[in-house]
Amino acid sequence: MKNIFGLLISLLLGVFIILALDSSVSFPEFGSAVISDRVSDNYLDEDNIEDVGSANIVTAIVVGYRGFDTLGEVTVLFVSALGVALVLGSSKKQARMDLKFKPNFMLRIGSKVLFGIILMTSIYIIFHGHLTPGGGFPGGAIIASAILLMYLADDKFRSNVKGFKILEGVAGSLFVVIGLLGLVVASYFLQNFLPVGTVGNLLSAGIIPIIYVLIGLKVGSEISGIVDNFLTEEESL
Amino acid sequence: MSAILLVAIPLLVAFLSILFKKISPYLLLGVTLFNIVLLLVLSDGFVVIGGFNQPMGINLLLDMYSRLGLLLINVLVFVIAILNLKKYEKYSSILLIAVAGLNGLILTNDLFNLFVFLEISGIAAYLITTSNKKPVGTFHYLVLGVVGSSLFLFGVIILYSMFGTLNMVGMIQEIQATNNYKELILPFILMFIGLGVEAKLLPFNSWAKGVLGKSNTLSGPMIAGVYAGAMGFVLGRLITNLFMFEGTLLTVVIVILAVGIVMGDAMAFASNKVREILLFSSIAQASIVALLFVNGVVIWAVYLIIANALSKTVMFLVINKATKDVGSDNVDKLKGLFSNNVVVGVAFTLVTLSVMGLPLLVGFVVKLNFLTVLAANNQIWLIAVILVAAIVEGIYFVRLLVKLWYPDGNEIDVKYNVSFKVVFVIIALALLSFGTYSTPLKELDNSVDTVMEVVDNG
Amino acid sequence: MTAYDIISLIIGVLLLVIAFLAINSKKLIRSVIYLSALSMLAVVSFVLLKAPDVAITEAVIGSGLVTALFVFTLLAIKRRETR
Amino acid sequence: MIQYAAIILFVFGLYGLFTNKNVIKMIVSLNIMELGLNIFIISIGFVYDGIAPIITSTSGSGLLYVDPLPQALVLTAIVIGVGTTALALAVAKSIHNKYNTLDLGELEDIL
Repeated sequence: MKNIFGLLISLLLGVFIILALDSSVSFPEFGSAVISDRVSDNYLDEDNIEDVGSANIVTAIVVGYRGFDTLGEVTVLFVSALGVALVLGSSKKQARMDLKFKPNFMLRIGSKVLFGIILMTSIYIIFHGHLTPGGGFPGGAIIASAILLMYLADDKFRSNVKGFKILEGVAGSLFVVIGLLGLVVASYFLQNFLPVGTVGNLLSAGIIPIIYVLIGLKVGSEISGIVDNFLTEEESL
Repeated sequence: MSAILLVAIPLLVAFLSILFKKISPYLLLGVTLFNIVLLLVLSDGFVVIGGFNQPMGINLLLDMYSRLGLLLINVLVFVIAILNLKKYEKYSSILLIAVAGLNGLILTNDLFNLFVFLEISGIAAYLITTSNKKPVGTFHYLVLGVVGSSLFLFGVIILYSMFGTLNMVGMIQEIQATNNYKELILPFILMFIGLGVEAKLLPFNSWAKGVLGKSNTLSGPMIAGVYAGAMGFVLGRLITNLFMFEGTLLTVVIVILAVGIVMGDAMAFASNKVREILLFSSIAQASIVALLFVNGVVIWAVYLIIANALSKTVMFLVINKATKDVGSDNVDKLKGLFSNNVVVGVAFTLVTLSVMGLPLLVGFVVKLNFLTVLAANNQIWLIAVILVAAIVEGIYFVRLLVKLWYPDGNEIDVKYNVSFKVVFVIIALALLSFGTYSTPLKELDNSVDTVMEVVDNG
Repeated sequence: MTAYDIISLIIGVLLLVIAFLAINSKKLIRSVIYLSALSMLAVVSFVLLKAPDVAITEAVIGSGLVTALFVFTLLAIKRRETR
Repeated sequence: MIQYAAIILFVFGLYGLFTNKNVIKMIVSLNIMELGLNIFIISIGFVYDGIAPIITSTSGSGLLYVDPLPQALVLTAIVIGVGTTALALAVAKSIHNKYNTLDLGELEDIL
């Protein structure tokens, strides 16, 4: 009874929001947004695309125009990885959680082959982030899923957690350092101080691919660290 | 030198601090000191990031208003970090992130960037509360915090789709050009509720009991002092510049806030646990701050935020230390706490009297001035609510002080370090001198509304 | 009504139905699986809305890794309960 | 159509959050809410007959693109969502470690 009541109330709230948005003159109807009235018109402007040098405009925004947001977002992931380790891990030594199944030979070898292929895919996705859909975030997450595969296929597998920590710290620091270099070499934080090259080439867009590689490494190591934390527990148990 | 360093340096050091765990507490102290020095030398103005001018890129704004907020945050974090240097080493990286997040929150001039910093400082806050070892309280806080920031993002996105920009200055200009108030009710109320979660306003402040009611010397002052101060500044910026509460909406918001004041003080009156008294009192104070901003009394609201953040930091530090040593925060168990610790007792009493608003202390000056302004605005029933709340507040604080001073047969043994005592005395003296010497803040009066000036002059 | 509208109508209805199931199913693991399916449907809607970057990210993170984290949590909890 | 579904999805998330007492279900509801919000954000940038905002060699000038900014914002929002979900799950695990239950309703009696 309480359930249905809550459902009705929430549906009412939803309908209220929809009606309020529909009756609003300024709020564009679905599918008929006028991009030329928005900031995004500048991002789609051809001169600006030449200036930034990234063929994928979403990447241009994520790493270029709004790179500061991305720094913040990497920080969110960093602090939550730190937090997961703080909440789950204690001072005692950690061991693998017993998954109650023994992987056979085929599974172990096969997953190692797959691991290589997945890792290659992720590298491709990261390096082409400024040309095609993809980039640092999905690429980093794919790295993490490759590590996850290793964890699932082998019940003794423990990745080098310490290495992840170092990678995470170094990649994050390099991101900020590149931003500070922009402040020193050019005049603004996170400014592109490298030549942009031709739009559409692999080596183009200045610092965007470099930052995306760092983001990929950082996201990959952080999520792998989180996965490790969830799959281990205190040895004494 | 650019204001971006206030965010970039703490982030850089935080990333490095997981590589050098041993020295991370000292890194934290160094960074906050660096920020304080930087704040004293930086010049006002917009800071462009990435070389993209508004509206394309993100920019930050440093003015008198944000400078005050930043100074408050960095000084308080420095103090809290010194006092917890040995005990909560593990939390240094998280405190560094919290500093970066709160600095960015106050500096930023971009609404989506504000959301990102809200999340950063929010997650840091959830982690700080894990030091309480009360996972249920942390979980409540986390869930409500995520709901709040989602509602805030919802509002921001609706505004973006209406006006096509995320920059605050640009947004205000567009809103003034359109001048259609009715359409803005939904996004504004969503954003206001979203920020209200962190700022402990009704209706989503139920997390405060689980978090602050079980707090320790790290989480109590951080959440009730630093975070409350920072959220007050952010809320003030948005309320005075962006939100246009008019007509019915204004009435609704004022009623909600007034109910928040009354509820907070009533709950504090009914409680017999010291920490709960303090937290309910800070809920009431947060509502008063928001109420002042809604009524356009910016200067005294700023004054009140600073006084509150300072006094709540001292109060939570004193009480949480005592609670830890005694093992209970029941008022009767803590009877006679100050009979052996006279210095701490005097400082605590001064701070409490300042919150109550007795003459000679900063609370009195603030209260007198904002009541005068409200009277000039003909807000009679609002004055009545605040006065009644103040009387209730006076009663429960005096009752608390009397119990804490007179042992009445209760023997307790709580030792405060010299560093604790020094901090308490300095803050109490600061509150005293603020109360008697208020000229520097008179100058502030002119320089608070930089955003509005920029909006008008382009 | 174009084909596009019909597809988006179907996706929209499916989103709501699965969300309702995820919220109201009795077993926790089912709830998690429904969430994963919901995430996959969101990927489809992102593609429909011409957002390939977001679709890739959501496919990897939303329906892959987050589901894995949920399942690991449930596994650990179940192991504690059987002991 | 998808826009309406997204708003209702957001509200469903809120509904699940306030009617469920189970910690895991609450986190699932949070995720549903965030999904709804993400779809809503993308939908406000959608234009009928628009194409994805990627410049290719075949694309000339005068093409209609969808709004790229909301997509960039959602990329950020998704990653933030993972962070909070992971943290929430870790806290849920520690709740279970401490009280041997996931039901907040049962916990109210203990606390």
